[in-house]
Amino acid sequence: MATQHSQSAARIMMAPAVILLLGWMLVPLTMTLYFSFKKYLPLRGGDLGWVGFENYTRFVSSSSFWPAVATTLIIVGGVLVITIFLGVLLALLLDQPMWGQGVVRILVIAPFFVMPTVSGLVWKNMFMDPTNGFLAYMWRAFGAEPVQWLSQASMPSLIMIVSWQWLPFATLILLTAIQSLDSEQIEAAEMDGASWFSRFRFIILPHLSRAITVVLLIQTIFLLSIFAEIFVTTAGSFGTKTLTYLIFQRVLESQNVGLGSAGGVYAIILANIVAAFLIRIVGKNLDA
Amino acid sequence: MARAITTQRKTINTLFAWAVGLIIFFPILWIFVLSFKSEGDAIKAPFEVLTSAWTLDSYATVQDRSDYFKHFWNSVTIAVGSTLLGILVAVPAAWSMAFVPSKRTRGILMWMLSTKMLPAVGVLYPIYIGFIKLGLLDTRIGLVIVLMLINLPIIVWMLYTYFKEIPGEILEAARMDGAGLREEVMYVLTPMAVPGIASTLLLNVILAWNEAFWTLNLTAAKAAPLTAFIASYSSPEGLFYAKLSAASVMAIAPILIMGWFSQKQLVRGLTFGAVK
Amino acid sequence: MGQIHLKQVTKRFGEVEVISPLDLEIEDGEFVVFVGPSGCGKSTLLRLIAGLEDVSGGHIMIDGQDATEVPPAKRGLAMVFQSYALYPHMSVRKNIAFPLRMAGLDQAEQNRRVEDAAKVLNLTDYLDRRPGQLSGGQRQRVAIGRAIVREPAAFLFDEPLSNLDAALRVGMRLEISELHKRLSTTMIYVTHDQVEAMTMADKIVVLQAGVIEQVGSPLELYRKPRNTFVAGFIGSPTMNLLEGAEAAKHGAATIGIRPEHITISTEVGDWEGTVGVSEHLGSDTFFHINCPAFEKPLTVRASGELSLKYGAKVMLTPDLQHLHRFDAQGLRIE
Amino acid sequence: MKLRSVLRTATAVSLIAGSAAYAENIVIATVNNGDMIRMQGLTDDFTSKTGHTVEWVTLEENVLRQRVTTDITTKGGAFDIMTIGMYETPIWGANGWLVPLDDLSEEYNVDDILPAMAGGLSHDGTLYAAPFYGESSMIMYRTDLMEKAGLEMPEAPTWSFVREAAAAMTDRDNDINGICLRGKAGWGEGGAFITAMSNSFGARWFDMDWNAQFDTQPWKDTLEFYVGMMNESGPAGYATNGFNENLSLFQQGKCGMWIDATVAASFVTNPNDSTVADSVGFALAPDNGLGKRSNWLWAWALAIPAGTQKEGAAKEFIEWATSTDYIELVASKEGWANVPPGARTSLYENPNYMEVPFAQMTLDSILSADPNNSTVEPSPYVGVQFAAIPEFAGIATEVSQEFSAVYAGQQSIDEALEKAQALTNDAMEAAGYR
Repeated sequence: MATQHSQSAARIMMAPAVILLLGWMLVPLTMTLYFSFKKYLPLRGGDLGWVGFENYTRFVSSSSFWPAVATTLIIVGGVLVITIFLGVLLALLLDQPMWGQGVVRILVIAPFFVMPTVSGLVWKNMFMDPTNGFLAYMWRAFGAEPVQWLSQASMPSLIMIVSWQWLPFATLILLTAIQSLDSEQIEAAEMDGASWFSRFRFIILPHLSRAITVVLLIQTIFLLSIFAEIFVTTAGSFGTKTLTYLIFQRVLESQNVGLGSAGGVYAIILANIVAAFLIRIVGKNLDA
Repeated sequence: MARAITTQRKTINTLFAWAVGLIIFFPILWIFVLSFKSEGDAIKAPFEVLTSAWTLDSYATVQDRSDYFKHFWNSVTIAVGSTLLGILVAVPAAWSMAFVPSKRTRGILMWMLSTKMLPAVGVLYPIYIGFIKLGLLDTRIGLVIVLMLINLPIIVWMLYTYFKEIPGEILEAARMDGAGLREEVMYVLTPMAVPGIASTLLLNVILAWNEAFWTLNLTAAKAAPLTAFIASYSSPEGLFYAKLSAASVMAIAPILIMGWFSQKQLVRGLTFGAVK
Repeated sequence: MGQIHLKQVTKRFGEVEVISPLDLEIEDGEFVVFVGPSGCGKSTLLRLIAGLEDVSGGHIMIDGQDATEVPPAKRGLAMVFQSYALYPHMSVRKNIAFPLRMAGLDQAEQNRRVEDAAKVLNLTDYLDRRPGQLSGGQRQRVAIGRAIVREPAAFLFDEPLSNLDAALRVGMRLEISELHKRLSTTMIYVTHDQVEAMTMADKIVVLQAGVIEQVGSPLELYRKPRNTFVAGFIGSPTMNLLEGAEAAKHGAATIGIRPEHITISTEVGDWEGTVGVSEHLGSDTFFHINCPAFEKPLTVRASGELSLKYGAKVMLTPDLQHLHRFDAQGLRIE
Repeated sequence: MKLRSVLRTATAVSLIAGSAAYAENIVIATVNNGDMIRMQGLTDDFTSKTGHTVEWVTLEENVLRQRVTTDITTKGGAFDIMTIGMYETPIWGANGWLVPLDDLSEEYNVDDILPAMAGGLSHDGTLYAAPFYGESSMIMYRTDLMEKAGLEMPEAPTWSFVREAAAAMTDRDNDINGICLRGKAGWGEGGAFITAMSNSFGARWFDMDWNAQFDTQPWKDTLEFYVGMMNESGPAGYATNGFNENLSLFQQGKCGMWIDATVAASFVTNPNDSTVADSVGFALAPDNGLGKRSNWLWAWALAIPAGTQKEGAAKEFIEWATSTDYIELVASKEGWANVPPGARTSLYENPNYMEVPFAQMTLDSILSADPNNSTVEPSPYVGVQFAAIPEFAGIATEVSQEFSAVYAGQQSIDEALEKAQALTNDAMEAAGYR
């Protein structure tokens, strides 16, 4: 299918995108690496010389490091599990015949359009506030003590907020996938005497695997660098400090660019480990 | 194909789905309600909130205090500009990956996606300094470039999956019919990919519209979009629920309305061609 | 004009040689069919001629000019694809006019040619529809229309009928033959269906594994297959190829006898056998006869009237005039 | 040195002279507090007087701090005026990043600025930022509830009295908490409060060799007292309450006492916003008999980043916004209770202002805070509720996060102090102090 001519044309056409992204990756990456070996304190005059691996050892030995890695993975994992699980259920539900399906779909996808800062602020203040929040009033209406969401159930709350934002994404992809399933397959399985659950388990779920893969991959990319939601809700307290947030604290709050850059390198390593892991599990499903 | 469904079953489905839909939508609905309340009423118990007086005061205050339209136009320019620029760069790249695939295609795609995993905050200082040197600080063009780069991997990937759905034979037919590369892309490939390009456009406008880190940190007065506008209403002194609600509604409404009107295209876009 | 000569044309994909050095001469106005099992390289050969693939070696001459390096659009050829490759976003009219538009013809001339082609192909009523609104046969005709309007030196067809149902296929087959007669332009046609090859071709090129097995008119191939592959490939039902003692009797490693060249009788004959499955087509009946002398059952053609019970004993007599003999390498012994 | 300052003055003068002819457009970054928003609304007055126009970048406090710090350290020049506090000003001034405000006009009357404020906004005796408003902290309490509890608030209470009164005022059934205090993580939120409180308990952040002091008894006492009192009489979820959350609780009548910024007094006594406006009393922040009160000192101030092209116009703006004229302008429009407090001596000599119920107590509170001598035992740092070193914001935020986790019941006081000790020493080491 390819002639020599089109192959060289292809290379030329790919060049702008590849060069731009290469620049966008290499320039910051080199800078990050450069800073990570420096004592660089902007508030003390900036570059204070080379320090070898000191920033790296300091960053890892900080008591916040491993909890931050764990928090990152828990948030990513938690949101993935919730959005995929609820997404499948929601997609199955929306696939049923009903009145006003279009409107329901509009309602369900709406959270995806809300900017992360707004959704963080709205959940924190209007819903999870233990005094004036909507949920507090609900709890009180039933005679219960309002939950102090962001302090006493900080991680579940955060995961809930982020899941709310990403559930529409998962639902839409899974819904489209379900709708593309050949109804004859389901009917055949029904004729074969498969129960509702077996039909789901052996026909629908395998059919969804590629869509689930896409959800996994895209969400992981976005969730690993999640920031705004934490910044406006807990600001990293109550055990919600992710690796990204820890780097933010080192760079902007403590004004230690060298230390933060070393953290950045660790974050890149973590992201690549997660990505490699992901590609191993899901790669087969993606004929990219 | 579809079998007859009893009305009873359909009613149950409908009730259930609407209930779930409303629960998911509720937070947005609620800030919409709160935005029409006075600050004092906005913190009352939900039922009292509903029965209290409705007012446009919060919107008036917000409009009075900050130039909404300046932020709005900055958001529009930045979101649309970065998306269009991204598509301009991505179309040729996605074209060549889809129709002239090589062994490296998959690797290049994965690498492109992996650039999205770089933690932004780690490189704020170098980028900020670069922006100062290039005179891009607090300019819309600077943000257009940065957001284009951030979203480029997604744009390339989405376009790639759409292009791959276009049968290669059609492009060969065009070639046989005398179309050069330019005509091929212009008259055949692009029109056929219009639905795909449209959904790519939509999704990336949304992503760019909602991007908060760079848009906040690389702007000041001139290029600040709605994300910065929101940052002036979060937790000030005193009661702020109504004002925050009004500001939030103003910040998300444009993109929400756009999203709703273009729902069909977007759904296609969100699937990344994962499902046919 | 449409004379195409291939000289030592070779195609490799990496290490794999899909077309071995190959010579072929196609004369102006000929209807040439490339036939062979799937994967034999027939489509690749067509695409090499079209210019959609680069040759790895050799030359392609079109009307005496070396066209090896000429881009597809400049070769003056038109192609009809297996999937029709219609532009889904254009109306039928625009589809057909597309090559003319690319050639920069003025609007009036474009319209005239499109109308003409539509009349020939019975598409006049559909000109303003989109391809998605047409039936398979209509789409096929649009694809052909798009090829005709260019008035090309030669038409290339890549399995154009494989997506149509059986009845339509026969109809379209006739239409294409009819078209060829009327335009008398060179046509190169790729198919894996030997019936299409036999019914349409002036010249058949049988390919296997990137090598030309035989070139000739349908009847030449039918009468004198050059080897067992061609013998088995051309003709329907396929020729009975027999080995062993019976072949040795005729001084060959393999003998071939077509089903229509065997007489079946309940009383006398050279070979004895029992009736297996019989296929009644009305005009003809095909019997599958199990003979103890041969490993495989023989296929025999009889008149439509004959009816034999499953398991009945029959005697077969081959028509020795039409017996084909092949040596141990599978080559024909004259 | 001398030559340079002469030159600098010369340029500044010429800039001012030039700016009279050219109308400039200046960009001001500010925090979204009520007083600043009011200033934003009055910009037209400035424009009509000087011809200069103003573009506002109003941001939430944390975003603002992040934004202006990035800009100042990279010399970005995105802003012509930045709103910063007492913490940043001396550090940035020392680095030469701010334009010294040593040539303000005669009628501006620099000497009128409260000495405590001027001191906190200067480095080596040079003023680098002009206070827009200044604050200390004090007790705001409900006179009606105090009466109901049968107690009387002294002018200068002790912590043990406060704890006792809080317990007496608490009425959980009616949703009344005896005391509301900041517990929210963040150095400027709960971090500021607990640091100021710890001063009165004899604690300090660092000893004279910059060693962290969280392993000392006074810190443990501070936290135990705080947590004990809050559990007895504080609101639910106080671990996430900051200034704003407590303000709204108090305005809704859900707090008996609230110890926080003096500027809050105008909000809680404003009948438009507050349901308890006419029953609020004021007292000095408590002490613990060790000679230090637990009130802080802070100012939101306007500073000009060095390198701006519009120094002249920026100075004109600062002179306008922090002048006595501005105070009078606000007073004429919004009443004396709403003028920016705590910046100028003359304000507290104005009989109109002194009629405002919290005026005297605000002044007394401000005067009783001494940034240079804030701890019982000697400390190497300047600042009451902070230590004016660049690393402090980062460290204190992390420390306050550990404390907030205690308030939320997620870890013990000992655990938190241990972690705070380790991370503080670690950060100080990284910064090269130890």
